Amino acid sequence: QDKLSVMLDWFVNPDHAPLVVAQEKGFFKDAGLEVMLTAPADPNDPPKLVAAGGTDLAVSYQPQLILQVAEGLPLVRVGTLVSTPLNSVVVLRDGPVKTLKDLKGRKIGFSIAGFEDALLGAMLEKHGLSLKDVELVNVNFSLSPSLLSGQVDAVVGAFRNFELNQLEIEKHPGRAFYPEEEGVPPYDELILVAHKAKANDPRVKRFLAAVERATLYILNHPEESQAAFVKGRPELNDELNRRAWADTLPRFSHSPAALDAERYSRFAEFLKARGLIKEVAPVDRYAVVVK
Amino acid sequence: MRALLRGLVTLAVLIAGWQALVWATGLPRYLLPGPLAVADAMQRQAPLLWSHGLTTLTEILIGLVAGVALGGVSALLLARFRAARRWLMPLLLVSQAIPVFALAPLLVLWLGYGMASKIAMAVLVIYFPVTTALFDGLRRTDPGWLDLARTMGASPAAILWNIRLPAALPAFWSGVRVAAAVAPIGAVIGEWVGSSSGLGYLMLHANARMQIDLLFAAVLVLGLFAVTLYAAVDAVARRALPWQPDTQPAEDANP
Amino acid sequence: MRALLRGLVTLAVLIAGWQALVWATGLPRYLLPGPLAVADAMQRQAPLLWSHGLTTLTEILIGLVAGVALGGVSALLLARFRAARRWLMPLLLVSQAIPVFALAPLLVLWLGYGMASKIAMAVLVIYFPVTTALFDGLRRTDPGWLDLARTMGASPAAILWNIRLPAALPAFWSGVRVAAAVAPIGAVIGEWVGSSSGLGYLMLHANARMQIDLLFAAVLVLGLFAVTLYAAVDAVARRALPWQPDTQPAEDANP
Amino acid sequence: MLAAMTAPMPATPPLSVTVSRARLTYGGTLLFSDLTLDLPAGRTTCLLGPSGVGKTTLLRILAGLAEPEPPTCVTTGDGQPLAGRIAYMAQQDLLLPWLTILDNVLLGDRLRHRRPDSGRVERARALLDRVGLAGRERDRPAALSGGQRQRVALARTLMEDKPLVLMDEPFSALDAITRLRLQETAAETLAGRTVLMVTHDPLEALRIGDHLHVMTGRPAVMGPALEPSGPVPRRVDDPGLLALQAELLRRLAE
Amino acid sequence: MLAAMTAPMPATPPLSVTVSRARLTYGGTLLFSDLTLDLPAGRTTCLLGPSGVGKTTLLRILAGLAEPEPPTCVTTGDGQPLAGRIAYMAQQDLLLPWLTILDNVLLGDRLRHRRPDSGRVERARALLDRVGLAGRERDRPAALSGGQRQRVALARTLMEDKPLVLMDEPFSALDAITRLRLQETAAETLAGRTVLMVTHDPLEALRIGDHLHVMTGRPAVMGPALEPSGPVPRRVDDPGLLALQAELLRRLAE
Ligand SMILES: Nc1ncnc2c1ncn2[C@@H]1O[C@H](COP(=O)(O)OP(=O)(O)OP(=O)(O)O)[C@@H](O)[C@H]1O
Ligand SMILES: Nc1ncnc2c1ncn2[C@@H]1O[C@H](COP(=O)(O)OP(=O)(O)OP(=O)(O)O)[C@@H](O)[C@H]1O
Ligand SMILES: [Mg+2]
Ligand SMILES: [Mg+2]
Repeated sequence: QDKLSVMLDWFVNPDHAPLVVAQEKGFFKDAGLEVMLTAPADPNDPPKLVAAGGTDLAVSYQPQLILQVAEGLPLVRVGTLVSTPLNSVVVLRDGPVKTLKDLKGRKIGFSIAGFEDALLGAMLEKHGLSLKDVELVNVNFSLSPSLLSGQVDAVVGAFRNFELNQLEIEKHPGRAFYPEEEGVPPYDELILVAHKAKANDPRVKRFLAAVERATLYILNHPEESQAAFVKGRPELNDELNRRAWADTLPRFSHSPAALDAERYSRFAEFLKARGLIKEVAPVDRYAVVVK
Repeated sequence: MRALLRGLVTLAVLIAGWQALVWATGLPRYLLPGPLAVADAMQRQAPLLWSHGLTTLTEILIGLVAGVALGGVSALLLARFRAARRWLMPLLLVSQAIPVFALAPLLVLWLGYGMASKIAMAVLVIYFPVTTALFDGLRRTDPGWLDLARTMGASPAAILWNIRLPAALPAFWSGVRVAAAVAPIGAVIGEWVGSSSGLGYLMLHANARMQIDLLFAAVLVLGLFAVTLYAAVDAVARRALPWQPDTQPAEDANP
Repeated sequence: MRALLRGLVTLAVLIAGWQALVWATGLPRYLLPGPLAVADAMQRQAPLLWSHGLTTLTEILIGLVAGVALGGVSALLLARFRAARRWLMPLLLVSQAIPVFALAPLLVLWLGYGMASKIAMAVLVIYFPVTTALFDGLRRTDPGWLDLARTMGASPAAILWNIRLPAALPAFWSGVRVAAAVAPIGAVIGEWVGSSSGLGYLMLHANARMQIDLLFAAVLVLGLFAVTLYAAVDAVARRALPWQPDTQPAEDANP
Repeated sequence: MLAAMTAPMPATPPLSVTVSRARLTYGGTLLFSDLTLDLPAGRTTCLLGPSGVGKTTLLRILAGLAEPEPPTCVTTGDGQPLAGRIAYMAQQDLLLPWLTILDNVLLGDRLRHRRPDSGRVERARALLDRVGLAGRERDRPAALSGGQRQRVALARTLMEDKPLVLMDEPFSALDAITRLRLQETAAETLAGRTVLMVTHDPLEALRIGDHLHVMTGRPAVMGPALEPSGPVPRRVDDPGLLALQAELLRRLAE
Repeated sequence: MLAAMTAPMPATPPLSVTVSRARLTYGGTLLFSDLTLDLPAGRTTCLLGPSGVGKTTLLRILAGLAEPEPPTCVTTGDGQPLAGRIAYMAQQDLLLPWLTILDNVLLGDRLRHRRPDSGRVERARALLDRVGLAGRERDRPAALSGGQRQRVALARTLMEDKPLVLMDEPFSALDAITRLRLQETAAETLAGRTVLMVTHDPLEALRIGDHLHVMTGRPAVMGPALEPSGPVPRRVDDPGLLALQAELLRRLAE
């Protein structure tokens, strides 16, 4: 049994289903791995810890990876967990905002992730607005409450599988605007990153195989996997998580180890155009298919 | 017995006030749940609260002991050595101004994900009030006693130990009282540093999932820790300072 | 002049120590940047740091004044009215144990995303050390003075105002010193909760973008605030208590 | 000068006070029981006794500062309670270090929410002058010698216009000459008031006391009053007084 | 009993000390300048003077606690510095409230890192017995009367085996009888040591002093020594002493 430490991007939630199910169902063990999953409180920490050798793998996000690599962190993407964007701009459905155009002059809450201005800027420009036409407020942990309480008119950084359900449960259904439909190139929301030097670590290959197996298992046996997911985590067994589970299922990458290099370079070009990075590095510097 | 009864009445009034606030402001459940909802969550999730609470309590207690010890030693060093005053003091001040997330990866890297990093954060929070309180106390010794000790040929260390320290103990305990009240939040902040158990973890978790009733249930447990700890420290302080009269007048006017 | 020089030397040694730490641990730039990198970031981003720093400084100063005032008044109420001791004290303790993010949505709801909510956070952080320190001081008056005042026919209010309060001022200033050191982090916590400017905002931003040198530059500015504020409060305290001798011996052994 | 200083006659007629059947135990030790002391109206009573016998405790009972046990009973000539009609000078000077000397003398006024008017300030200054501290009004107590501190405490006590004055060794830290002068000052200022003074100096008691009691033993008993004749302050070289001094010393030594 | 109490003869020969040309100003006021005082080896010198003249200040200069100005000079008979060879009893009792009475008496040993052995503890108990506090060893200072506190401070000073003993009004809070007894105790215990005692009581000075100085005026001057004859403690009804007392009072009144 080889040990492997994996740091999640945030507390355990349905986005991590393949990892948790693989753990609970013993797929990792079958692959000869003893995996330790830990959760940080700050999603920015795991990549740093991977880079510093504090953990073997981390769950992170494609846009952040590009920013981090530009800042010199020795990271590479080795796998994909969720292969569509989850991020979205959310407003209340019965609120005044019907289209992105209506955001003019309004307050938009965000939880600082580092690239929301790029994302929002692109979405607004498609509708003839710019970042100057809105007021951005950091609301940190309180995306839904700030929207529900009318403190802000829209939030960016809300996950379509999560915050939308949250709002619906609170009887104030939301309306999502999807970045990939509003001028932002599609990207992988959740990816697995490793230290550059460890990209070809044989454990990683086995790990990815186990994740792939778990993903397919979830697709085939949604009920059993749900049960495995909440086993020992009673706090995850509530209405919201059940709904999020259902909405997340179709978004898991069916072949976690596969890489669409073209998609990565397209997004990097986008970030460069938005001024977040100075130059576009070749994709093979920061995203690999594990051999 | 009467103290217990009074405590219960206090509690009842606080809860009633809380319920009144909920009614008066008409705040929705996901912003401020009422006491009933929280009580329900508490009861439903009792085992969860219990197991996470135990983790946090352990961290709090270890953090408190370590923080008070470290703070006490620091204050003594500051009082004893000019060099410490010059080099340690600014460091100590800056340490108070560093936000967690700047330190979190470092702590995790050095101390791992276990309890050590959480205790370290708790210690960091507790450390300063204790150090300042004791150091300020050590700086305020009756000059007459110091003169007496000097004529008796006492070394600075002996004076510190036998005169300045006992004389500063009331101030020290005042600092420990503050420490006891902030220790719970110290441990919770520590749990932000990457953890998979503890009330801080539970809270972040509940918050992220809008299980606000569970969040408040955890807050309540934490508040209980703070009150109990404070009361315990207060009792110990009174016992430790029999020569220091509490001159708070017992009789009282009505407000 | 010599104090300034000494301060500069202190600073130089601290920076050298920091650089040594970086070298010794071999930590990469994105975990712990060296002083040079941070100085560079500071210089490059000076206007940014300046404008965000100004916001935070304003919050800190208003928070400090309001927190100290509120803490002072609370302690006086606690000392004066038994009812306050019964009802206010537990509330006060629990308030210390409630993590920010449980309160944040409420605070933001009531106070908006402007400065008010950050000042409220700073006040919340400052409030308790000041209250406890002053209240503890008020409970430790020389019984002889109280007896004297009683024979003079003084009302409890007059005793509190003329005897107990002045006698508790050294303890009060000790609490204010703690408050000055923790006020910056109070304001930063407020900025995490919701903001669009301030050093806390800048830090979150820099952290998310992995501009760790900028993050540490902001931490440094914050540390500078803490040190300056502490020194200022210390100076004011000395001036405010001319009758309270600082008996810290000037001469000192070498460690 | 003297005219300004002679105390305004107390607004109320002189007050007689009696503490009777006083009983007090400290942690199991019976300090006294069934102790009775009469303070005749408008006269000065001096209390002597060995150190630790309970003089201060008795004074504190009168001042309402100690909790005596039943059947202790403090009665006044006019039947009104004593609270608020006492000036008390304790054995320690109890100066407030943050107030100037003048403000320390005016403390009573401050504590009773009365802004001292210029007349009161004038009186305080005059009293400070009488106790030999003119020109030190703005100093802090820390700058005074032990005897000077005691004199400030004396001035503060004399500032209080109260019918009953309790003084615990008010001159103990003063040299012989200053002591004689201040005995006179006190006697003048307090004329017409009921005074109880604890002292260790038999001659002092004989000089300014009308009734002298010696308290001895454990549990303590109160000796019968000695009453030197003649107006106070008496001359100490009077042979009658010297005889009384011998008697006092004999009682003390019992 | 007496045998146990008589102090072990000081290990070192008696020490003479001289403070010469002493000068000190407090905030612009010249307290004294060119003041000289001789403390003959093994004798008791008494210092009298009006309150506030500077007696305590002079004691503090000798004890190394005050910073005199040049050309002040303190010289000893053996040429060694005084530091560490002094026992100092201040005007306030300075008992530590958190220590028991016995521990207060043993404070010097504690402060010098010497664990008091049973001999020292025995001596402390015997001293407490001599000052009339037997049985109170385990009490805290807060439970003592003013005079009892002063007696503990005296016992603490007598515990220190030092060649130079400085005492500032050591008996001021004691009644006449206790005072006489303790004067004898002190005189016995301190026999052979160099003692400087400040007192306000001329008779006390005459009873146990070998050299009596009166310090008066501002700036203060030191009067010439009066030297009563006969071994201490002297009987106070000696007519020669009474004449000297009159002389002392005359000098004080100057
Ligand atoms: N708080 C206390 N606890 C226990 N005993 C006490 C307390 N206060 C005083 N005593 C004891 O009561 C006795 C009387 O004390 P008190 O102060 O009245 O004496 P006193 O006659 O004034 O003596 P002195 O002349 O020394 O001032 C003393 O023996 C003292 O030890
Ligand atoms: N810290 C100080 N600042 C200013 N003046 C001071 C200070 N300490 C003492 N003095 C003054 O110095 C003078 C001498 O004081 P000292 O205590 O030596 O008097 P003393 O002779 O011992 O008097 P007493 O018999 O009253 O104790 C006094 O007038 C006093 O006011
Ligand atoms: Mg007494
Ligand atoms: Mg003196």
